Amino acid sequence: MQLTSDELLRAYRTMKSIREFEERLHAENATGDIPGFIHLYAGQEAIATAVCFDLGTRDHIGSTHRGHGHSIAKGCDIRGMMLEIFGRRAGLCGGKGGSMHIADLDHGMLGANAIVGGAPILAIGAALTSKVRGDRTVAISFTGDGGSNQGTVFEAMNMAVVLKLPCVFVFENNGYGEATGASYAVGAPSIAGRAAAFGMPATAVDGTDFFAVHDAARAGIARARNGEGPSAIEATAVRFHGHFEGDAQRYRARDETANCRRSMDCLSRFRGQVTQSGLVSPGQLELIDAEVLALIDSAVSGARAAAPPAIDDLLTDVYLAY
Amino acid sequence: MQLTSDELLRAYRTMKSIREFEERLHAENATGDIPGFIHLYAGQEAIATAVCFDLGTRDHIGSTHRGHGHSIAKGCDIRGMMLEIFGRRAGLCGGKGGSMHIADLDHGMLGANAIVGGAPILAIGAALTSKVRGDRTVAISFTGDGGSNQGTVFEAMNMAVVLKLPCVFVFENNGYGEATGASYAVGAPSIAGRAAAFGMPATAVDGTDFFAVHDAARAGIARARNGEGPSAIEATAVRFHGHFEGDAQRYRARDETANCRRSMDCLSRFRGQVTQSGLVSPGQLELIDAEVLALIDSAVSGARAAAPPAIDDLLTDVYLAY
Amino acid sequence: MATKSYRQALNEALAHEMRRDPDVVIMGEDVAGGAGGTGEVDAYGGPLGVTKGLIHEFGAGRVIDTPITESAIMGMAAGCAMTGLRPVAELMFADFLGVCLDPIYNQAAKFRYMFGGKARTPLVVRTTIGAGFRAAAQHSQSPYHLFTSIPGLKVVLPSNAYDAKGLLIQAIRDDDPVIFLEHKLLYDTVAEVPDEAYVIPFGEAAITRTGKDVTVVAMSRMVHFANEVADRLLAERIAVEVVDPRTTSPLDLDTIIESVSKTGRLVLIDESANRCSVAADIAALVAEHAFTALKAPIRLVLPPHTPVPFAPILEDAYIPGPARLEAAIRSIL
Amino acid sequence: MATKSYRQALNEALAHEMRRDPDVVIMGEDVAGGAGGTGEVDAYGGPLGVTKGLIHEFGAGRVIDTPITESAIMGMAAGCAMTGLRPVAELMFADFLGVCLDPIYNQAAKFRYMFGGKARTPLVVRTTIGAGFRAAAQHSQSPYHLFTSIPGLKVVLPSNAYDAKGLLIQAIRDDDPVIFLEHKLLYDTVAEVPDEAYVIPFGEAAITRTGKDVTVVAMSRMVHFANEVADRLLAERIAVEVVDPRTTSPLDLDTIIESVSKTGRLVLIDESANRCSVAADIAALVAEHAFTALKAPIRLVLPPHTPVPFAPILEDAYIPGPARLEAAIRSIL
Ligand SMILES: Cc1ncc(C[n+]2csc(CCOP(=O)(O)OP(=O)(O)O)c2C)c(N)n1
Ligand SMILES: Cc1ncc(C[n+]2csc(CCOP(=O)(O)OP(=O)(O)O)c2C)c(N)n1
Ligand SMILES: [Mg+2]
Ligand SMILES: [Mg+2]
Repeated sequence: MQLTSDELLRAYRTMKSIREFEERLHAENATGDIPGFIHLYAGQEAIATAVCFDLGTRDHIGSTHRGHGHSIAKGCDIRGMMLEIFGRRAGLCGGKGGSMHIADLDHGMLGANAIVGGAPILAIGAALTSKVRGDRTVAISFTGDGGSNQGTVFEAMNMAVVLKLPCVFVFENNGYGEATGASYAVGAPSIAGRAAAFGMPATAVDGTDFFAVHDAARAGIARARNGEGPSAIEATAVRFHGHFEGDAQRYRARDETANCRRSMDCLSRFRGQVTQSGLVSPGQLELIDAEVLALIDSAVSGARAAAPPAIDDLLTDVYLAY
Repeated sequence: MQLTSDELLRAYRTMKSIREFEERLHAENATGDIPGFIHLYAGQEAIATAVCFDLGTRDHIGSTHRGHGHSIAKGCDIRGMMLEIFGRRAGLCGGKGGSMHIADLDHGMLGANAIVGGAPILAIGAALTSKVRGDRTVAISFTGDGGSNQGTVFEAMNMAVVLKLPCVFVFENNGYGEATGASYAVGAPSIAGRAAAFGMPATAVDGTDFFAVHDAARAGIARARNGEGPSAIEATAVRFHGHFEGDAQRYRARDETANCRRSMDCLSRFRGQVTQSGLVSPGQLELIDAEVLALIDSAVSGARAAAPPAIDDLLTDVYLAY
Repeated sequence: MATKSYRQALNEALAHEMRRDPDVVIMGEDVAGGAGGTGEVDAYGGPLGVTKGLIHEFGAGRVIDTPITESAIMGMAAGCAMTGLRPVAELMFADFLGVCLDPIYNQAAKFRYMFGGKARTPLVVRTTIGAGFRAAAQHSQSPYHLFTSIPGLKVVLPSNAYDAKGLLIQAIRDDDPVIFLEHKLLYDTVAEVPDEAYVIPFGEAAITRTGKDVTVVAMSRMVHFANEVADRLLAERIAVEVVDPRTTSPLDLDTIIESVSKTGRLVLIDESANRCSVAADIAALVAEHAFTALKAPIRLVLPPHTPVPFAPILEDAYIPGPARLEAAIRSIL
Repeated sequence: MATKSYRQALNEALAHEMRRDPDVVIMGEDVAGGAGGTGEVDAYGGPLGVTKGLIHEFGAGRVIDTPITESAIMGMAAGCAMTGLRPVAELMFADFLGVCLDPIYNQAAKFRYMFGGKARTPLVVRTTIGAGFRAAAQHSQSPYHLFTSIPGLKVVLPSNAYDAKGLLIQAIRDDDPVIFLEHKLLYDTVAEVPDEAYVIPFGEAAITRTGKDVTVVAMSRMVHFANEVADRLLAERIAVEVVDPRTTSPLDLDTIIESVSKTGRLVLIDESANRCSVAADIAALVAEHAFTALKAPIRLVLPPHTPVPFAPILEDAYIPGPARLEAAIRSIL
């Protein structure tokens, strides 16, 4: 355990915030008050948190349709996110984007992306900016197991190798792309192995283990910062909820999610690891739990009370000048 | 040498036909009478010939912008091709396609393709037809080193593995994509290695050696016919001419093509191999040379004399019914 | 005749044609309900429920779950169509054409012409369009104007369950590549739909309301708005004729011009785009070929030149709707 | 002022802006003349010669040769634009949009709106259009109608060397994503082009011929045909006004309507498409907003609804040309 207790608490706060955010959205969504579709990240918190742990505000990430966790881990304002998901004017994107398009360029968050496999080609662009300016920032893309098969993702990896771009391709293998199993849709023996064949270091890690992901991410980020080029990480994970809220999930064995929650919960695993190490006490974690709960509560009540966009907003923000 | 002397003569005739066709086009093009752009295959004949050698009419190939060699190897009518390249009504495509769109569905030739990387996703479709019908036909795609980086190509390989399709992905690495070196644009250590990481057998062979290519193709085709799924071949090759006719090629070392013609000519290599083996006599080859020359002569004079399309052809062949 | 949903009508059309012709195959993401899961087969029933149950009858060999690689899906469909099958490929949302346009635009649509009439590509791409689902900018578009502009493609926009079945059967039997656009907000609409197979020919508009005062051309979901406004205006003795082209390529321009010749007035309502829309295309054709019949300016009721917004209040304002249509009609009476 | 080609004017615009602003970078296939070869650097000078010499002045760090992966090029360009650079990405032929539409259509064009006004994507995509090069169906298209229909994009169609330079400089300085379409058959045309940098604002049409009898709207290469016909008809005292919008998005509709208000007659010549073209779009706007000014049917001179054929005789017949334009004008006088 190379992290200080303050750092461990910071990591825990992030993971717990994501978990609480998502579980609460699950409940709120059932009331019918959230417009559209939401895809929950619960179960995968260790990945976003560990990957973003060493990033600064000026580093960039590109995300997926399942982007809440990445956004929180990258430092986006939780109230702003909640407002956005409820379609409010004060939301991070003025209510124009919603869950699938949360972005926050001031925090280096290039956007959730409703096009599967959308992030890698954008992330290499952010990495190019870094290379041209020589500012030692890095860019990270998140992609699912389903998205890992998209042609654009492979193109991005090749381009990154050719131009030696400072980026890391993170693949979150949660076993499913919608209802289709990764074991079916990924023809290759492994996503990491396929990435390695593009000419970069690639590691496969247990994505329910914060520390394993963090080690891999730290190595990839250091490599990128030092101008040594791209690398890839495949992190296996579990999706606690359906593909989207409303998904009956009958394509999963009846007790699959329950089992996952019992035996593969990254959050309880982390809790165990850090309390056993003695660096952190259960009481410290409980304090964070309470603070996080209060924050999410207030984010939800704030979002519920907030005003929708004004009708004139329809026509703004298309161009800077037209 | 597992081929009979008749087979060797057949292979030689194909290779020689391609060579003569291309060298003659090089000369004809200089007269200014050929419309548009042509990309010559001279130098790569062993690959098309060896890959298509064991294919039947009902097997399919998908080709590239540099498609004359593939077309001849697959059995397209040489006169029809020449007519097409000159833009004549009696051409294989009625003069509507030209060099970059020669196709002949009656001979299993799915078309040259002016979209780089265009063939693999079409070839998997032909392979799917075979699988659905259970007719033991196979489908082959040709792609260049430059094209090997296209996202669609990777998607095709993954799909073929997932659906266990009867196809072979052939990559012709002639060192350049237009003016850009393969050593620059292919970030991976090897195209074959990258294909293998998708979950299929992949071999790298010397594409100037007909027999090496033939061995690899035979294995891949047999595998596909037997329902064992896709495989890939990377064949290194040399491009005797510019990217297109008119290319000054100053991005190549001054004596590069001359050296290639001297030391890496698949045709003279084949001639040496088969005459040394004693299975074929130089006289037999010279006879073929003369026959091929006569055929190309008459194809060119036929094409020069032939009529262009009628103006009304502009509006036909868009739909079967509209 | 039984009342069926648009979704069910489509499902029946697929089942009919798969029974009838062994060359018909279906491919797309989760169309077989999601392969490789640990639970039930066909649990998903296709992303929008249209392919539900087909895998049980026709098997995984003909109802093919694919990876999320739309270019490979469309390319594979084009390739198997030109070699003898009749694929129905699903593109979950039309918005995703961005990752798979080439096999449609430069390949399937052009084979026949490029190859001098020697290719046949009986491909059907089924896809979904439409705003109103609160799915925001990348899942709510209706880019059928784009497909309409591509020579070699046929473009079909069923506005109701009856048409959906007949047009889809025609699409599958058609020998040319067809883009078949289903509106997300129509899946649960119902109509009388015969159990047996029937075809609706392409290029034949439907007149859903007859009237002598003004012609409204509407497609897909917009037809319902047009009918609604026509019914409402009847109370004021304003007789609106509603023409639903059903296919935008081929386009039944004759029926439109005939109607405009009678009414002298034309309003178009169209969700495709603000610029270079199908509505603008039809307006231009009328302004060229039936100019003298026009007694008033043509009116276009279109979405604004913006992406589709997320917040319901904005999205509702984005969609060309009955209120704007009615105002447009009144403005030229 | 020196006479320069359209190609050279573009090259100068790129060089000016790269000198002026270190954030301007260029990327595309062979734009640096082809990396990794065994011979001279910059031997190719860009596929169409436009980027020739830039690598020598600005280096491989800013003039970036890429693999043949257009989605990655466009995505990378969008990504670096939203993080601070001003990329000029080259798409060798506009036809290739089929393999790279998503980063343009669903990403760059929509960032600003989806993100509530918080993104800025100063991206320029330079690409080539036009039939007449004997390059057949997949290398001869002019799909600017499609780009025009996408909210969030600006669409530029320079018709001459002078405009090419001023419009490209504006495109690079512009903070919105711009699609800049160069016509292959204009590269060798010449005009007086100042050595220094200058900008031509977007949304301002040029009137290239003034006349009171009929308005012709023409874009890109078609402007030359329109001017030619206008000059010829002058001998018969038919005064044709030619309007070149220069940008189709934004569109200077005011200038067009002003001209039509004067002439009462409108003909459009447009290479983009037969259906849902830019010409149809403008025709519809005029039929809606200036209907009463019209004294005759609008006429559209468009390519047929076919792919671009290879054989010269067919391709020449495909291209909307002066003869058809003249006939269209005469038909409404
Ligand atoms: C290009 C594209 N194709 C299909 C979809 C529909 N879709 C949304 S999420 C999804 C599954 C993605 O799976 P994966 O990449 O594993 O991410 P996960 O949902 O597991 O986080 C699909 C098919 C889409 N949004 N974009
Ligand atoms: C999608 C696409 N991008 C770019 C081009 C332009 N282009 C035509 S051939 C070519 C080079 C192809 O290189 P490679 O795949 O190695 O084939 P080779 O020319 O060496 O046979 C390029 C860039 C194209 N036709 N299609
Ligand atoms: Mg997944
Ligand atoms: Mg090559």
